[in-house]
Amino acid sequence: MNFTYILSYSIWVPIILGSIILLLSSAMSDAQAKWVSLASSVIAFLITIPLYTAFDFSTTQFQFQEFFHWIPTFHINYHLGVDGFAIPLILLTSFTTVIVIIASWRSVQDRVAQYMAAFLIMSGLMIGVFSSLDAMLYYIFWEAMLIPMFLVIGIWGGTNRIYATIKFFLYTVLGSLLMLVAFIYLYLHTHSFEVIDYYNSGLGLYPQIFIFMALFMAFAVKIPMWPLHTWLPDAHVEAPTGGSVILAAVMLKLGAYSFIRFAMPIAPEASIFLKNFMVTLSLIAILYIALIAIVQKDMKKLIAYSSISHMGFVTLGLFMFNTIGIEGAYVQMISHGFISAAMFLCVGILYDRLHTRQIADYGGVIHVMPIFTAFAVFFSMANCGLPGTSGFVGEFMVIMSAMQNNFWIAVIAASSLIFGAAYSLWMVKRVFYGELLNEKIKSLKDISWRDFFILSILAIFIITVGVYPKIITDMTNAATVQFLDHILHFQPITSLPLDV
Amino acid sequence: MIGLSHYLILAAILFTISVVGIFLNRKNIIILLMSIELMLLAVNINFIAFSYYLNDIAGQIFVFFILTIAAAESAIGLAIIVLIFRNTRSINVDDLNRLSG
Amino acid sequence: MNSIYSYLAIPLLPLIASFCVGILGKKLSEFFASSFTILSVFGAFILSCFTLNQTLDGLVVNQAVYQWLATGRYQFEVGFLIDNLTAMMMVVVTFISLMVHIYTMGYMKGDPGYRRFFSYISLFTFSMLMLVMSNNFMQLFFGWEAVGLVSYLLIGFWYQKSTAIYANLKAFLVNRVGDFGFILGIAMILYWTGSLDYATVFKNVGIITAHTMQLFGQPVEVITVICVLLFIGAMGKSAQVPLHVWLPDSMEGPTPISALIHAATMVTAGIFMVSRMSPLFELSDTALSFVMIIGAITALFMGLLGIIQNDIKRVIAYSTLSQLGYMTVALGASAYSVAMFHLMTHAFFKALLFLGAGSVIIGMHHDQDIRNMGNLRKYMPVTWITFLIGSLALIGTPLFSGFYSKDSLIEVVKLSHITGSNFAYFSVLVGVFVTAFYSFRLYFLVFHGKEKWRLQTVAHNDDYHHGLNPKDNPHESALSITLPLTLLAIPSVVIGYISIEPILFGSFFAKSIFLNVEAHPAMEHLSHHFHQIYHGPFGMAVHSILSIPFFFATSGVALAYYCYQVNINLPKQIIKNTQTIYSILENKYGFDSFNEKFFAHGSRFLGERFWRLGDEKIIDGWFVNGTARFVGKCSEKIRIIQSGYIYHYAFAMVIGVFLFLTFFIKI
Amino acid sequence: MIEFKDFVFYALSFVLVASGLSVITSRNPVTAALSLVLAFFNAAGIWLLLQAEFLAIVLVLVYVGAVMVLFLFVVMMLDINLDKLREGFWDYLPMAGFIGLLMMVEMVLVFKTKEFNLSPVDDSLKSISNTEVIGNTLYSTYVLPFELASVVLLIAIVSAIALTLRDRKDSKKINSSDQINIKRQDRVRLVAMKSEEKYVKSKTKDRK
Amino acid sequence: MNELIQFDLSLIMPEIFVLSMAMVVLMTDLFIKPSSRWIIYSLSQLTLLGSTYLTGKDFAEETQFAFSNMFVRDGLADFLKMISYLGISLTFLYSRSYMKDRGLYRGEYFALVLFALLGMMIMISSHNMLLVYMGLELLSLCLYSITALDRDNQKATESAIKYFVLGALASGLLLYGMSMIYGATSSLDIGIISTTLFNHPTDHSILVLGLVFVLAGLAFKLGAVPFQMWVPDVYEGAPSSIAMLISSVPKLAAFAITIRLLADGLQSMIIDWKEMLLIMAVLSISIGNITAIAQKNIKRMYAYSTISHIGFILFGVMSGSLNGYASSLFYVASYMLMTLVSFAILMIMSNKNFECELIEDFKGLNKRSPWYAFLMLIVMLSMAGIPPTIGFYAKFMVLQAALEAGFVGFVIYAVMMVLVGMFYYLRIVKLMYFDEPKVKGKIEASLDVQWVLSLNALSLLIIGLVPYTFMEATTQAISLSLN
Repeated sequence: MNFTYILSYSIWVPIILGSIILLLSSAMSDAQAKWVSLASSVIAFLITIPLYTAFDFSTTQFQFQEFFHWIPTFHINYHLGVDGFAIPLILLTSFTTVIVIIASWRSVQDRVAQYMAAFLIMSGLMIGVFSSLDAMLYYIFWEAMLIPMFLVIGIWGGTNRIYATIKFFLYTVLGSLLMLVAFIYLYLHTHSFEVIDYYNSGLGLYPQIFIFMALFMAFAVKIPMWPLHTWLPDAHVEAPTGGSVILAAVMLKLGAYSFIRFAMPIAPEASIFLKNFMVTLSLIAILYIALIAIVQKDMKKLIAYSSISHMGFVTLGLFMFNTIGIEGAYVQMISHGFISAAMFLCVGILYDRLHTRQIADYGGVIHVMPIFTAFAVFFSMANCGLPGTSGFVGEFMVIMSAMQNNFWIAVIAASSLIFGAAYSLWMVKRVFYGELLNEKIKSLKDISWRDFFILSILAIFIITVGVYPKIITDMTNAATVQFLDHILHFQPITSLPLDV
Repeated sequence: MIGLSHYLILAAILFTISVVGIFLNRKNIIILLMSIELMLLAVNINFIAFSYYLNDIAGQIFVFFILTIAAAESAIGLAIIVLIFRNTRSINVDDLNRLSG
Repeated sequence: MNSIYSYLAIPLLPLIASFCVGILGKKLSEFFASSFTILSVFGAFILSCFTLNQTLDGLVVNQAVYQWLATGRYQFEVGFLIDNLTAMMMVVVTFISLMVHIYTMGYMKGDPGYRRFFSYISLFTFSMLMLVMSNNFMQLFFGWEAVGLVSYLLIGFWYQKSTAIYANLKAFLVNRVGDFGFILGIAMILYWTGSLDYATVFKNVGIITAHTMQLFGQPVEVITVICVLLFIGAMGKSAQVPLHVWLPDSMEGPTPISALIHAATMVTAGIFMVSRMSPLFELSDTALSFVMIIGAITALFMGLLGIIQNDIKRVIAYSTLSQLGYMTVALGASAYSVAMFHLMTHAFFKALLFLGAGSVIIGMHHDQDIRNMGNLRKYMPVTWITFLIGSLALIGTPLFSGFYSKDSLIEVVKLSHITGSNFAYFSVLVGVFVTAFYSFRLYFLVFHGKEKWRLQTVAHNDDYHHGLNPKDNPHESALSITLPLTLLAIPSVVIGYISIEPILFGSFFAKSIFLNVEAHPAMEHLSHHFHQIYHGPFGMAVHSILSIPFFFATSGVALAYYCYQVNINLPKQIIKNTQTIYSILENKYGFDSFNEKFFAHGSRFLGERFWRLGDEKIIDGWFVNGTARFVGKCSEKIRIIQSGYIYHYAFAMVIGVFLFLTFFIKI
Repeated sequence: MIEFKDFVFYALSFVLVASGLSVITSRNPVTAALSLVLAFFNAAGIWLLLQAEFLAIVLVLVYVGAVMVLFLFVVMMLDINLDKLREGFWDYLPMAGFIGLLMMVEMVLVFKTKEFNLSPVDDSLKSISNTEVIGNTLYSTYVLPFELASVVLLIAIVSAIALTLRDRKDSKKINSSDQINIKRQDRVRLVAMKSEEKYVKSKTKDRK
Repeated sequence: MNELIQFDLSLIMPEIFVLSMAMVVLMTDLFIKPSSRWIIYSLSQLTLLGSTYLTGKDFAEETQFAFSNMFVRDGLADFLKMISYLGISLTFLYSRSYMKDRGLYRGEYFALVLFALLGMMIMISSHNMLLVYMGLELLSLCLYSITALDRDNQKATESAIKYFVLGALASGLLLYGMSMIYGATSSLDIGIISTTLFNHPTDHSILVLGLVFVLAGLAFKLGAVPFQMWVPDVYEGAPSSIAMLISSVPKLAAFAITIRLLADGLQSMIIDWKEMLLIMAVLSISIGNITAIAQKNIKRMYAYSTISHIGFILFGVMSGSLNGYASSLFYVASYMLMTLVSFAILMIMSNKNFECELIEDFKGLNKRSPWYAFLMLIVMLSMAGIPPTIGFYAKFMVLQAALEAGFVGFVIYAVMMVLVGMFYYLRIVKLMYFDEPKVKGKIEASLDVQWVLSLNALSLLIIGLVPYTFMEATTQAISLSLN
């Protein structure tokens, strides 16, 4: 079979289907909208599958490339292509979209079609981000993606949603505007917006630092890294379940992916130069944020903080500059995608029933929802990195790689073993275990087959990756080798003074 | 010997007077307009002086048009002032602050 | 059975059983659930025995099942290393697990979580088998954490009990502290040896002995750091001071669990691990001393705590702690085989004691306070006899299994010359006395004396401990309970006698345990004693009657008899006169309150500070919202300039021009 | 040695400046307008010195004759409270004086210290009459602006009318086409009402 | 001579046509009943159609001069004129029912707007300072009177007088500057000024003096800080339709004369005006964006947003390269498209008894009319500069040009201000989508307005997806005109 335009299909099919649903939203009943959206998301997911099956993981070339001149005035091209780093994330995105749509089946009552459409469009845009090889194209997808998310949080969010969504938007845009400046700067230097040309831009150290910091602002906000993280707890708390899931499972990955795709290879010397800076921030994220997570009273906030802490592992792994670190970071990204999605779904399931997310309002849920509790405990365990689950693999690899650099980095990183367990299980204890005191909880019913289905799929993925992580690293091996090779052997050609 | 700079300085003084006039007569729109007329006069003196010393008629032509247009401008301006007066029974600038911020 | 995949069946059988029972849950009948798991564990047991048999013939299998991960120059594989050490552990684990499975049928009868329980213990069997069978650190860590998980689940089995869910969280967290050190140790091993495979690591370990690293500004031997870190893991799992705090609390779980996990198998994982790592530990005397001192402290001081406990399970739990300390001391003395030997004997008799205690608890209708018991031998003969056997084995009565392991242990410590061995020798000696005292205190209080539950008048204030009514008589438990007791009593008596020679002095562990004979000759001396002086196990028993440990043990029993049978008021008087010491013991040396105050409150305090001050006030308050507020204020200020007065507007223009002129005209 | 031309320049300039000052300081707008007229006259004189006879005359004719009269007309027409307008008149003097003075100094310095590098364009200009030159160029080179100027004046007319012309409120003008086009429904409105009896009843009920 | 005039006339055909039609409209108005005003409306639209045809017929490929080099017809001029026709035409269309409701649907309105268009066309094509001034006044006088057209509206008259007084002051300043430049270069012709400055370096300070004043005049027209004070008041005071007119097309003309005077005439003074523009640009972007946040009246908010956009346009001009001018041209054209939609939605939401002018009035628009909310969303995103909308490319091009010119620090500053700006654009989105409507009731508009408005708004998105043609057109227009 010929998969020449597979990437374009992956991007545009969900967007177009989503737009159609949006346009027809007034003509459809809610039930119709749900089924149509589900069908669309499944189609979109199926389209992305050949990316995996037809991909040649042995080479480091970008594959499924598509190239059209788009804005020749600025040498901007519609250039798509994927390597081993992008494929798993694209699959994750399209898969998570299906999950989100199923998960929102009952919890969304208001403007269903618009809600579903927003997620479909968002998924297309996110795949666009993962597969762009042109900086401008990438930037456009990156920014465009914010809009549906902004609306999702703002329209279907909780009580304080407006503060949260505006904070989310402005925070993200703050970073991405600086990223735009960096891209333009690179364009002026290379006369191209091609990512590959950027890799060989041959900038001197100081321009690289400038570029790196500008890109850092964009990606660090997205990941989010301390101290640019405070939007995340707010956004998560206020977002509807689906929004939280997408946010945690995919959007945070965009930042980390962009470090791999842009910041580090474009400014390799700078990233080595700023290694200590990045490592420090990552460690702060791991330790400081974990401590904050311990004292959270709101389940979603707790998971949000735990996400930040886990993403700290990703950045830590990336800036260890060794294979195991980078692949560990990558595995951590994928794993966190599943685990955080599952955790947010769990909170969503509880929220739909009791309309509160305060830990103190719960207790003894296991008595009435044993199956659900089993899942929740399992995901919590995965969240605190129990071996055999995917959560362990990434942390394990990153700790291993940290030890190659410095004993104390590894010590701080490994401390998450303790704190991760502390906040995850303390929440489990307070929410699921204990006596049944609350009258409302007594009347709860266990999860529906739909929820059971989603959660089991996620659980299966988590276990699969935990037991056989090679499934992911096989995809990234070649890309990682080339990535490290590029970074560690980068030769500047000329230096461009900062003040041109 | 009177030179170009004398004329230019004279114009500059007139210009300054008109600026000061704007500051002082800030509440009276009509005198405000007169100050602007004074400013235009300074401009005209500039043009004519240059025209003379450059031996170029263009400056004078410009002045000709300035005079024409200034006349038209005054007509419209005064018409608006009349409207204002009809609406508010005042031409006090202090009364014209419905729009602010 | 030569292919590695055939060994897969051993761990997978319980796993499959666990999954089936766990997922199908209520859809299965109770009988099916229990018999299915028992059969699978039985299968595993039989296969383990076969394996043991094979290894006795010299079989060593070290093979990968599949590649787990390959990244850069590192490869991680899942695989099995099957040798004598493994095989012994497999048999012990599956046997005790089988016993506990059977026991559970009776013990958990009618509990709503019946099936769940079977699922859990099967899962535990799987995890434990994975732990002992692994041929690499990654998989070891997997098993390590997996048993921790099951322990967590089982301690919190009665999830409505607030003490239980507190205890399981505590157990998990404390174990995590150990694992924290463990994984750092693993990371260092990977870094220095380039692999996590045991064989490769042991092969390469010689390279690193010369290396030192800077730690706190001091040069430290890398191998010492590695060993200490690994041992920290063992401290967590094997409940060594100061990471022992979870084990007494873990008694909140059902009693079969206490027997299986928190006495016989899981807690000994640390001992097993250090034995497995003997090629590493042998290289660092510092680490061995550390191990020994920690073990000695645990052995003595935890034993002391056993004296004042009134909960039947807690007494045994502290006894377990103390015995684990013994094993650790043996490890420190480089007597890995002795440690393993004691591990095995201890597994049998401690499981027996716990199951016996469980039987007593059922008899007492879930009243666990020994002060309410007495004279139970009349009502529960089988329990009584087996319990007595267990106690005798525990205190090291000659010819009993515990005697051989413990006596060898004490002797080898005496022979060791490593730093701290004197202290350790003192500890284990005193420990013998203490052990004897608390064991028989328990024994006398429970099985002899007055029937104290009949004196009780006060209503029980705890919902979950129903207790026995004063008028009721306790009954002997059902066959499913007494059968395992009996089956366990047999090895408790005989296993020491049978196996001491091959295990300690034969070649049983030759392929599994590495010993640097020149540096640590204690084992060599012990072997010499055994062969040259005692002439075999029986001689050893005879000789011991005149030895100091035996004297300590008998005096301990005698004192217990005096205090609890003859002069019953004496203990109360002693308590009155030694208030300070008593309250120290009562507070368990203050570990719990220190942890609670320092670690739990400390981290919550820090978290609260970071959150409220760091996140909310500084980052959000000052920077994020502060910027927004600042812009808003600027906006309001600038609005004022836009006053609505034409002249202000004109001024702005004129002043603008004026400023431009001033800036740009250069005269 | 002051030449006559210089003297005339200084005299005219003095009066021009003085009248300019009078424009901005006089209490009464009428005085201001008249001072402005005076200023224009002096300016015209100065223009004569610069041989711009035509413009000088135009200034007097157009400005003094038309524009200033318009100003005066408006001033007279509007009933203005002068006292209010003079409130705080001198408040801004310090600032105005400061800025004005500095600005003047700057400009004077520019004009004074620098030599102009002027290159006269066309010498033939002086030989013909000023009016003729203007006429010629206006209708040849500058025909486009000239036409536009006419448009500007047209706009002035149109907008002045559009803004100020209004129908008198007491005008009784009749629009006959409106009268013819009127339809019945525009004038007569049929109202459905409740019957009287019920209404009365409900009223009495209310009273109870 | 005759042939020459004929050639001149052929170049100026669109202007002649607009002028004649304006008078036709004026005359027709006298002879028709108020109910037949559609005739005038159609005539006006026909005028624009005709002039589009006349301009497009021989779209200037190369620069041609007429009327003694006073009038220029080049790529830039024709491009801007075409956009102006579009802008005016849309203005007529969008404001039709709004003006009807307020009794302003009169012949004078159409005539004056057409005259203003003429003024703008002259400005766009002027190559002589005199013509610049003429065009400027032609435009300004029309705008002053249109602003005051709603005679009994106190706010409108107040804004008119403010506009008028400040405008007169600004043209005084501009003229003063022009006189200085005339004196220093002895010519009014922009081409000659340019060559004179190149060949004979004249006294610098007098030129700077002139430059400052000229810039002041230009900045006033554009609405750049510190000459922006009229903008918010006039936007708020004038009827929405007229505010729409003032905010949209005249910016094109002002941009044209800025380019002609600075980039062409005073090109050799680039070092001086670069800095001046930089100051203005930075101030405009900051004050525009920051002050907009505190606004409650949406028209005022638009005004401040305009000021910030002008800052960006100046940023592009300031770069001083063809690239920079092209970016500004792109910006100003796309700005016009955006601002038209933003005001049009305002007018659609107003009716006879209700004037939509508070930000609050946008509450819950999504519930009342999802489609208009969506269109408004596009406009807001475009104004905020979020891809894939045209506003993004505008900002992108400008930033690119500024960065190329080496203003790294200022670009970063500008970008931060964009962020501030997003805040108030987002607030509109927030009100539309997240809040409950204050007023119920559907929003009605005639069919043609609906379609054209939708097209207009969607064009912001569509050009955003395929901006190449538009970008190339602006680049072409600039590079054809300024070599």
